[in-house]
Amino acid sequence: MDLRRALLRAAAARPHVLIIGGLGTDRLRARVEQEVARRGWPVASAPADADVVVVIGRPGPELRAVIDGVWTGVPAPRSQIWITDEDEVSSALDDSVQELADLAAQRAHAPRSGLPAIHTGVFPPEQGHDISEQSGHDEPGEHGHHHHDGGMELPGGLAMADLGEDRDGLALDQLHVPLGPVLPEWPSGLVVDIVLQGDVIQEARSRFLDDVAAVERQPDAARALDSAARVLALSGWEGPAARARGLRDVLLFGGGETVRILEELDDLRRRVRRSRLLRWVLRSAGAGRSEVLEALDDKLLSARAAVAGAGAEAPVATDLPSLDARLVGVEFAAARLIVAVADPLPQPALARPTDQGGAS
Amino acid sequence: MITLALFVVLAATAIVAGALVFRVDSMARATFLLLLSFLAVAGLVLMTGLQYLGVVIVLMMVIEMVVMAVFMIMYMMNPAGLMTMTMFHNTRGAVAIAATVFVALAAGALVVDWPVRGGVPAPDLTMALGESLMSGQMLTMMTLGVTLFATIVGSVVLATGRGRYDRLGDDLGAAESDDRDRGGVGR
Amino acid sequence: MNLQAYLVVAAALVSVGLFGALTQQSIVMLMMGLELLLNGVILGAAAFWYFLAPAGTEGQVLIVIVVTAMAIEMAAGFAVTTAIYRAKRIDMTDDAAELRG
Amino acid sequence: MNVALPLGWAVLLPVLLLAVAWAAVAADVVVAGRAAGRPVPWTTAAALPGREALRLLVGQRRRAVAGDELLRGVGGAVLPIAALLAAAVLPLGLRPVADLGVGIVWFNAMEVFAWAAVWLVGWGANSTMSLIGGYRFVAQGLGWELPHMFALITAAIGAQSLRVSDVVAAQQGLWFVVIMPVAFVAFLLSVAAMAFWGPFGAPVGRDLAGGAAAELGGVDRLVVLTGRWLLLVAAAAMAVPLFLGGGHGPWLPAWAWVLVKTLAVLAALVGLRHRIPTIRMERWTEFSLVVLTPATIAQALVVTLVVLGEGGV
Repeated sequence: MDLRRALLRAAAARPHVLIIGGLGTDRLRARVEQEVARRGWPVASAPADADVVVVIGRPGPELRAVIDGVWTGVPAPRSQIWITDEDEVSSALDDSVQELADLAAQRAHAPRSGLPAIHTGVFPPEQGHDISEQSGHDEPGEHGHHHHDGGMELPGGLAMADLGEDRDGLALDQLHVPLGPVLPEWPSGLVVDIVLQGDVIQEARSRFLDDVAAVERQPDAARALDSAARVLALSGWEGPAARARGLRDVLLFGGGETVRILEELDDLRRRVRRSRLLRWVLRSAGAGRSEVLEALDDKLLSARAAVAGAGAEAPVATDLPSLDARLVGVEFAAARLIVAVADPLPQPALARPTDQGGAS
Repeated sequence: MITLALFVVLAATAIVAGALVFRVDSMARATFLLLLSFLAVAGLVLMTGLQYLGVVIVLMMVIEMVVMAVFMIMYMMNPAGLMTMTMFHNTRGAVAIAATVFVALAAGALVVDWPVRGGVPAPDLTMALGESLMSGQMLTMMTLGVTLFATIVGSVVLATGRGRYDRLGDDLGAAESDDRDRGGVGR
Repeated sequence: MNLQAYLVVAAALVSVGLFGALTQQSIVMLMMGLELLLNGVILGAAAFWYFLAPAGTEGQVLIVIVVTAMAIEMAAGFAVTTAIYRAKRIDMTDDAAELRG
Repeated sequence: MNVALPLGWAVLLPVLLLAVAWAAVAADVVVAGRAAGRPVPWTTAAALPGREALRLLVGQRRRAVAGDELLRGVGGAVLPIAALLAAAVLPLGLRPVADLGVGIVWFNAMEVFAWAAVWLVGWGANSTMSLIGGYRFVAQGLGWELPHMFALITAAIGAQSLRVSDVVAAQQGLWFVVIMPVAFVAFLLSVAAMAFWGPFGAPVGRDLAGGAAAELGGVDRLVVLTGRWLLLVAAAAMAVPLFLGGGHGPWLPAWAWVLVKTLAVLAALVGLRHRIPTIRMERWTEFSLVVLTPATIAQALVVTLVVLGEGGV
């Protein structure tokens, strides 16, 4: 028994952390990410990879349903902590390690009916379908099985794929999947319901979970750096991504001189601009131009201007319909980059109908 | 003794896996059962001392079956076999034909008075095969090469929906193709 | 181990493959039957080479030919399937009536 | 001639590979920390592979809803086994565990099992992300396989043998990397690609939430991740007998040279990894088929002419 305790404690020393937050939790998320990085803990890529689920802010009903679904997919030993204030971050993370190493607590947590189930994607199908089809007028917790027209129900409650023309003129299977809100390098609270064929997106409809009326806005520089870090991480440049995040944290929580920040920003920008490989990977259709790379450079530039105190214009926030339009016909990896670059904000002025049918 | 046991195991695997290919519902399982059958036959070929050919069969069949799985799933309803469905036609006639063929072949194998073994294998079989293909069997090799090349060209022409004239204009003069996603080089 | 044992196994593989090729409705599954049939041919060729004429290389060359034939069969088969599917959204042999002799 | 090591080495081989993989993971952590501006102390990094393994061993496994547990399990298990079987023809010093006459083809055939393995793991989980990951690996595989084969063949042509120990023996005077640099570079690229690692990590990419491995928990995840590192180590170690003179070298015994050179190749790969972004499938396949394949064929032709000129065959 003592051996098991010792093993559990050793295994809990460096947990993988999955951070889930709704719209408007970016500052708190940054604080948690900073603390997690300071401890040298990795950020989990998916529920299966997570030990600690950190829920930040006060999730609304829709997000809460998602969190429940994610939680069922996290393998024991596991711990769930809720953080609503920046001061709690450190102590809450300490508590989670305690809980992970606590044999009795883990026994109580473990699902009784065998192993935790894997659902399609990182997003459980029941909730995914409920939300995608009925968002706005369905009470959370009431999970019926709703499926898209033309889909057949299969054992396991999954919808069967329907057919559609692909871009080479072949009629192939299409899947209806929601992307987000629990994905690595993904804007908080965003969900994009996509029709996916192979790894090409045929249709997209994006929305924010739990439409929050008043959104706390990050300083522009921090927001731009956050988005840049996402793009860099998705391009597989983890090192520069971590540096961008570090700069964001310094901007938000202090701890660095302006001169140093400017130096580091310039250095980062230089690396991004100089990398021919990055240009090759990111270039899009059109004369060697790369929209993603240009947007990335713009973000770093605007962050620099904001830090330097020059009156930089605020970056133009993409609205959801134009994001949807840009996602159609794009391959999956490119779509992830587009979302990361777009970094959409809810547009209170544009009343978007949220109670339409599914993405199909 | 060990040889016999190995032979029985490999032979049984080859036949059973081969038969199960047409029994399972899941396309993925069917494809990889076929691969198992190939691997068992590769093992039997290796037992006859044909190292190079045995290993090449393994190499080729793994790739071929993975590619096959991709196509299977692309073109089939019910790829995961979640719904049971029968995909057979004229089963009875086929059973009769297959059984007849088996009886005829097996009877032939058992009844025919095979000649005695003539000669011994070359010390380096791979070298012997290579030399044969590059001298006496040169014509075979050339034919295979040309046929393979023709197959590559033919299958690309058949399968592609958008050729270079669609991408680059009738005179191939466009500075840039109108592809949605760019490749790594060229237009 | 003797020639007869190898040949019986090869015959079994050929007839199972034949059964598959004759019964399957899907073109892709039909090709799997053909592959299994050729699998039997490979085994037969190896057996003949080893038990009857190990001094020569004809058996080995035959295996090379069969393996190549499998690759060609698969490439051509999938190309034809793709072409038919593009035109008619058919992947069943029964539906492709114009391929009937 | 057959110069295989005694059978006991077959037991030692996995231990050796795991030890080198351990070192590679630790080095990767250190380099990643430096790239991120948060240096990780050596002591922490050295213990990290064990700690992660323990975490996954303690962790719970997960089952797939309507997935194919059997295929997923088979796929996961095949990965480390294929790596070990591929490593069987590696000369540890001047002699491999299994000195096959067709060692180079054997090595290639075993690596190719990774295609099936990754695809099966991606397929079996019944998850969109996993499946995309599996397909990405197949697309990537179609890209690297041809240059990889030509690189292997070039080394075989240089030595006029498919036996790995003969290839080593042929490099007593001159390392093959000198006369076949293109093949060497193509080989190194395909090493990373076959282990879906570093710039070729798209099949288990972050954009796919872990891709083919997205739904794996506990031991399943450990087996797949270990298999991936073993593949990388086995393939990187193969660059030594094929291009870097194997165990030949002054002062040190052969086994030490093999170890030093293997670690050097791995260090180069790990060092480069954090400077290079993830390469996307559509870019890589076209580059690989249009540029790399002809380049490696030309390389093979040049080496053939050199061998013929020296009166070989």
